[in-house]
Amino acid sequence: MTADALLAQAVRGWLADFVDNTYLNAQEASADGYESTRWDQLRDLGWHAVTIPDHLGGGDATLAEACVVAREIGRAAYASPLLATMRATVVASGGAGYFDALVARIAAGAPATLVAPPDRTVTATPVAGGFRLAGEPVVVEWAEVATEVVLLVPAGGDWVVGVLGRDALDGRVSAVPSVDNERIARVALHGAVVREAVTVPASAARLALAGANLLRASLMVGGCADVLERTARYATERVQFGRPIGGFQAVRHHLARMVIATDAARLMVDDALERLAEPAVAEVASFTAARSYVELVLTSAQVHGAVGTTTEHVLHHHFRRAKAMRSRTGTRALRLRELHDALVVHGEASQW
Amino acid sequence: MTADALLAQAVRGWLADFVDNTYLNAQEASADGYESTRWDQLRDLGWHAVTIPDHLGGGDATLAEACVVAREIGRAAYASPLLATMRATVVASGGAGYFDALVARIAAGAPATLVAPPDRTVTATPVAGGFRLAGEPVVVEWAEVATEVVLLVPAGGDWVVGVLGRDALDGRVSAVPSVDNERIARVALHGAVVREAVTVPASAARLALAGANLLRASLMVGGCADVLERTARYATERVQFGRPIGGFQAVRHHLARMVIATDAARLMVDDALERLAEPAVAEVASFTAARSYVELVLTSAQVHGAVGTTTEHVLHHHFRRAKAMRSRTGTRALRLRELHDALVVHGEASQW
Amino acid sequence: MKAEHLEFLGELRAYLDALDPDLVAATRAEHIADAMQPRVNGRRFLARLGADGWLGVSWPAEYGGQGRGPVEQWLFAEELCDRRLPNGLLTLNAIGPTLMAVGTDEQKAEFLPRIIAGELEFAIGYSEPDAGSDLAALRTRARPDGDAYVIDGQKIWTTGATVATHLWLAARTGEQADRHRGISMFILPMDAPGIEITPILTQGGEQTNTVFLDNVRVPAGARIGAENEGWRVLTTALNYERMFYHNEPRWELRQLRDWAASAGLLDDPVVAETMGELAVDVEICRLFAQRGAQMLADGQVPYAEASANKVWWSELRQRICDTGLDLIGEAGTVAGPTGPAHGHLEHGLRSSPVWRFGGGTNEIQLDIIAQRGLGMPR
Amino acid sequence: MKAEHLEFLGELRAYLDALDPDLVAATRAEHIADAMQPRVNGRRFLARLGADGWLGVSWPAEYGGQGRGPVEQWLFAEELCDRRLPNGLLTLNAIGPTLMAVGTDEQKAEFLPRIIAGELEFAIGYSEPDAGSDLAALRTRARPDGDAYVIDGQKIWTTGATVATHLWLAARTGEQADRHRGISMFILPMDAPGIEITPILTQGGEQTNTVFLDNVRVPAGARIGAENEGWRVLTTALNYERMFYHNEPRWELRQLRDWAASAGLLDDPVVAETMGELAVDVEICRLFAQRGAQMLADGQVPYAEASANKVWWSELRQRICDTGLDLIGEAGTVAGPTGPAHGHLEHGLRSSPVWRFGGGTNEIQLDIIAQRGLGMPR
Repeated sequence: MTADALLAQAVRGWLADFVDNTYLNAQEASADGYESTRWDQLRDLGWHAVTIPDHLGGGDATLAEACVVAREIGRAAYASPLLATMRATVVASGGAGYFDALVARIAAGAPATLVAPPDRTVTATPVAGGFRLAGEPVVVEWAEVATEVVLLVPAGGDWVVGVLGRDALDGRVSAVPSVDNERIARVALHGAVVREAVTVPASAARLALAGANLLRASLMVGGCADVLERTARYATERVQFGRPIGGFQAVRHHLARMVIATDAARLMVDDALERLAEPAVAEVASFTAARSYVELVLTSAQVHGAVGTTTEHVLHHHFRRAKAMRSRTGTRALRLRELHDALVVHGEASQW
Repeated sequence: MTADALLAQAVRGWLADFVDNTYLNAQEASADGYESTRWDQLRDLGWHAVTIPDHLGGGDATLAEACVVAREIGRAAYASPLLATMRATVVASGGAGYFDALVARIAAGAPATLVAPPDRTVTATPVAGGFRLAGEPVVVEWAEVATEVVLLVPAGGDWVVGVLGRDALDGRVSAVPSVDNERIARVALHGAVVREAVTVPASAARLALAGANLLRASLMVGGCADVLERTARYATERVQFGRPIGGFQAVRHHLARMVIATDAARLMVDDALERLAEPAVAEVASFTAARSYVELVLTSAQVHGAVGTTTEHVLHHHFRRAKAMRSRTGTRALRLRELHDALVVHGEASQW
Repeated sequence: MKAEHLEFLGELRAYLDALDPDLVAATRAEHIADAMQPRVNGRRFLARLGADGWLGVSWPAEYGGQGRGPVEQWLFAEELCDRRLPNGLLTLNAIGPTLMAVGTDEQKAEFLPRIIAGELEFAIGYSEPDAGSDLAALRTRARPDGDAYVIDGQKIWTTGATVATHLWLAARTGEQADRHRGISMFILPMDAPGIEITPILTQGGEQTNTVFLDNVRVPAGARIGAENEGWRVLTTALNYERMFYHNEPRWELRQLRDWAASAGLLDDPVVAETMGELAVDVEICRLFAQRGAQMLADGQVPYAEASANKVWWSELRQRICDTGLDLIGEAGTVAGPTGPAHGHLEHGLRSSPVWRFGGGTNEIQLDIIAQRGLGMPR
Repeated sequence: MKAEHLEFLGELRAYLDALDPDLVAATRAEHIADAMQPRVNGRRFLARLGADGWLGVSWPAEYGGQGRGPVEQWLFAEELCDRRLPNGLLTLNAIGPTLMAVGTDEQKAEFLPRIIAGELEFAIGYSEPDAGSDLAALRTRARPDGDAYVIDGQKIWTTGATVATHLWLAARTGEQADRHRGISMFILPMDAPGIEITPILTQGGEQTNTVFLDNVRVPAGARIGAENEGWRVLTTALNYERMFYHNEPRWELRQLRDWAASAGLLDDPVVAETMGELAVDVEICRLFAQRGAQMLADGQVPYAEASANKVWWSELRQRICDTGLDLIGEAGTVAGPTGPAHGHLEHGLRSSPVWRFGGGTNEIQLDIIAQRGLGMPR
């Protein structure tokens, strides 16, 4: 068994001990949206800090291993600040050592989040002592829980990586209900000043974002895999008109399309993890995983019928998470415009 | 039997006498693309002049009846200047009597065509003695055969209905191969001056175009109907793995989608014919018929397998005609933008 | 549409426009949250319509109806749907006419006047855990016992059971192996001893229910039609239930339009392209619905045509919500009234699976189109 | 992709770049017009590659090959495909390896050296008018007659028959009712007396053929494998034929890009949205293909995975041509080299049906994915 497989098994085993639909429903209905005791366990296991260097207290492993963790989280439809924390870590680590203290705090267990509006709706301008932000309010995952808030926004030709202190956020954060079981808040950043910040070239910002988005893509791949497995099992078990519904060609073809969509997402994420220097591949993976996950839950709901749409079936979490995660990648047309520019106009992402 | 049904039966009977795939192949390979003797028959039957008033030598009937003729032509995949002639007639008839002489010539048997670039790529500006045209070369059906060329293009806020004399076209027309079995030419109109012309308000131009496009939509509805009938018949006759392929649910569902697409096109064209004062309905019908016809030929080709893609099967004419006719409606995105503007922004086409 | 139909629509609109705005607003809010079951305000609203003679548009005058045709009935349903108000149609359109067709004089006298007054609401007891698409496999049993039946079993997806006055129930009176030949239909008062209701919450927020029947005793007069002949009654009701719609997708598209307008994106090329095609598909849906109503008016029974409308309608609604959220982007992660389009699109997407499989899965509908419409083999 | 594979690709590219440009240009033009059969220039081109040791990339050294693996074989095919040049793969990749696996020493000696030299071209004789997707229903009969067989029957969709040197033929030696258990495989020289070829023109302009076999006499040594055991030989060849591709859709997308650039529309929002998604799907196709090659290299047999590649590849190619023409609009009615994108998209659309049903219909591929990949019942 490879190291990745062992890690996956460990995460899956940990989740299987307590996560089921009843648990997810209870957490979604709870005040905090997650159990801090579970977060403490995660911290002790070090899975929130897989990519953080040893000397800062992390696991000193690769993004691929962090993606293994994310995939299993996604498979279980488990909501927590983990993904947001990992995404923030990837971006803060792109600050060339400037944010080592912050990264060390994350390694020590501080939940973090990332403010990186996908449609670039927030920008920064240099002012005395930092950067002033401008733009529409943005939606940020786990903004109320996160003690560390990392920022990545364009500033002219360059980009700014920064840290938003809790004081700078005072009065700017309002919790809003999420489509899925993750917690979100609307954050009004217009006029806020970021004092702890560095500028990075656009190419570095793109790479950092690609890495952060690969984590979410991996999570969605895990979601695809779980939905596919459940649906295939249901199709062999559910009998109608005297035979398992998987015996009907229409259902078989639904399932085949789900296999294809799942494979597309998984292969693309794997390819991106092998080619981390090429952000276009991760961008394709991010788009593909989101598209596939949504396609899967829509088809799965059709195969499951009424059983699949009740809150008593875990599919309802996947269903909402798929669309929410897709929305978190921003406006579909804008992502496609960027992909067009990268792939078609500039010939990125391929050997041909 | 209604008058429309009788007319349809007559046209279908006339076509059945000589049109089959072998005939269509031979005509497509011929110098002219159609037999002028058949045109003479059409003229004698008066089907090219259905909508022309009695006093100008026509059938004095409605656009609905012209659409019946077009539908049967489309069903047979029969190529001739008929559609272009009818379309030109509708537009010339919108000229408030100014083009009576031309319409009378059409009634007498002169093949005509219409220059009305769907993406408005040609415009007119008033000059001494007429209007000067500007814009990219356009593709015109049967431009070489037509003795009467009617023009409908925007000119500032208004539109111009005009006649392009053969002399004005001298050196401007070059025949090009068509995707389908109709004949087309590229016509370079930039700099040409139209001397016989009147201006009409944009609303009148829109109505005239809607009528002309309904004729093409009807033709496509006929194409859908023929493709559906042939495919359904084939699915009950073709045996694979010991049963008719229509017994496979995947094939049944292909056919069901074809039924839905055909019905959508037919119902929408019928609705437009009942509501001629509302051009938005005709615009929806035009879009729908084109979309349905293309969907039908693609699915039909899949159900037919290899048999359907040879030039020995009439499906190859429908296949190419579907895409060519769709292309003649112009750029898809521009049509959708107009439909968005009419339906969504201005609430046209519906009672709600 | 004919002039007389447009005139009827005008009358109906004038009537609805003049209703108490507070009642309408409260009813609408309730209906938008869960369209599947009228509650306090919805019941008041329907009673108002009943009192004003606006229920039973197509019921014969002898039963207190307006005596109009299926097209008017369809317009009534569409107009209320367009305003997001309940139309009581399952009870009025399916149960009522079925009782007219197969009920005894006593049954008609008992139920029809109260139905058309808007007083009664029926819930449907067909589905069971192992009998979903395959209703003939149902196991709930009704045993004759003197001049009564005793009913035991379990129904599921009985939407509206908690607000209904009556249960329209299919139960087995014959052998299991006889499938559809051993079924009888009954009407049970919802408060009959032995009925227990367990709610099921769906991801769309709509409530449905499991109904447990434990030794529920009903008089023989509660049986509709002959014993073991219930399948015919059930299919009669299903045929009346064959509704035609298009205004739900139109309403959802309107939410998307309002969002685009407020975001200043009505002119965005991609938004325009996407919404333009959705708008076309809404108009097509209108004609599928109108065709069904017109066929009924012409004395024809739409089978494949009803299936086409159902497939188109359900896929379109889902597509509007799904692609609409893609246009909205990140803000679309916010649910509820503070979210974009007041949350209607994400709510719609959550509700959308039911549209595709409810009332006969779309796969079964496509089979019906191919088999009934085109004569394909099974 | 591993470094060694990228290195191989570099070598191959350097070799191809250095070839006679006139030969390459002439071969490419021929190939674009009809990719299904190499003709005069294609034969010269393949012979050139054979002489230079570039055919049989994955053939063992003992048969004159480079002895490389399936990934290199795949890269070879993709690179030639990307350049729109023939790769001779059916003969080299399916017939050759099948002969290595089941041929006699005489058969190997007779055919393999000439195949790897690029001298031979096989056409496939499987399909018959009543045996399309259902090959086991074939009726062409081979009667033993002394030390020979006499073959009678009719094959259809035998693409390349007019340019092939040999026919790879499935014929019935057993009972019709035995279906696949009564079939034997043969190699016939195309000029054998009694073979008559009637061309069939497809709407894409590609030629295929009907092959009539009238008392065609072949020695018993022309039989490949044992009598009545031909199904195993045929499925062996079909497994080798299981190719993996992605560069045809890439090439078509490139035509669309070149059109958009020439029309000044590369930045148009709708063009960008459309092409962006198509480009994503091309990259996914790349990975489906690479996975299949890698599985072969790892000693696994890709079934569902090959089907996924085939479905994706064929639907994508068709979609690129179809949606591409919708972007182009009215000018897209002009066919051929003077048309937009030099006519490649409209040509592609005409050819596209074959991609979706050829090599096993996509419906059958989806069944394979569900049944082999997920264990769904039939």
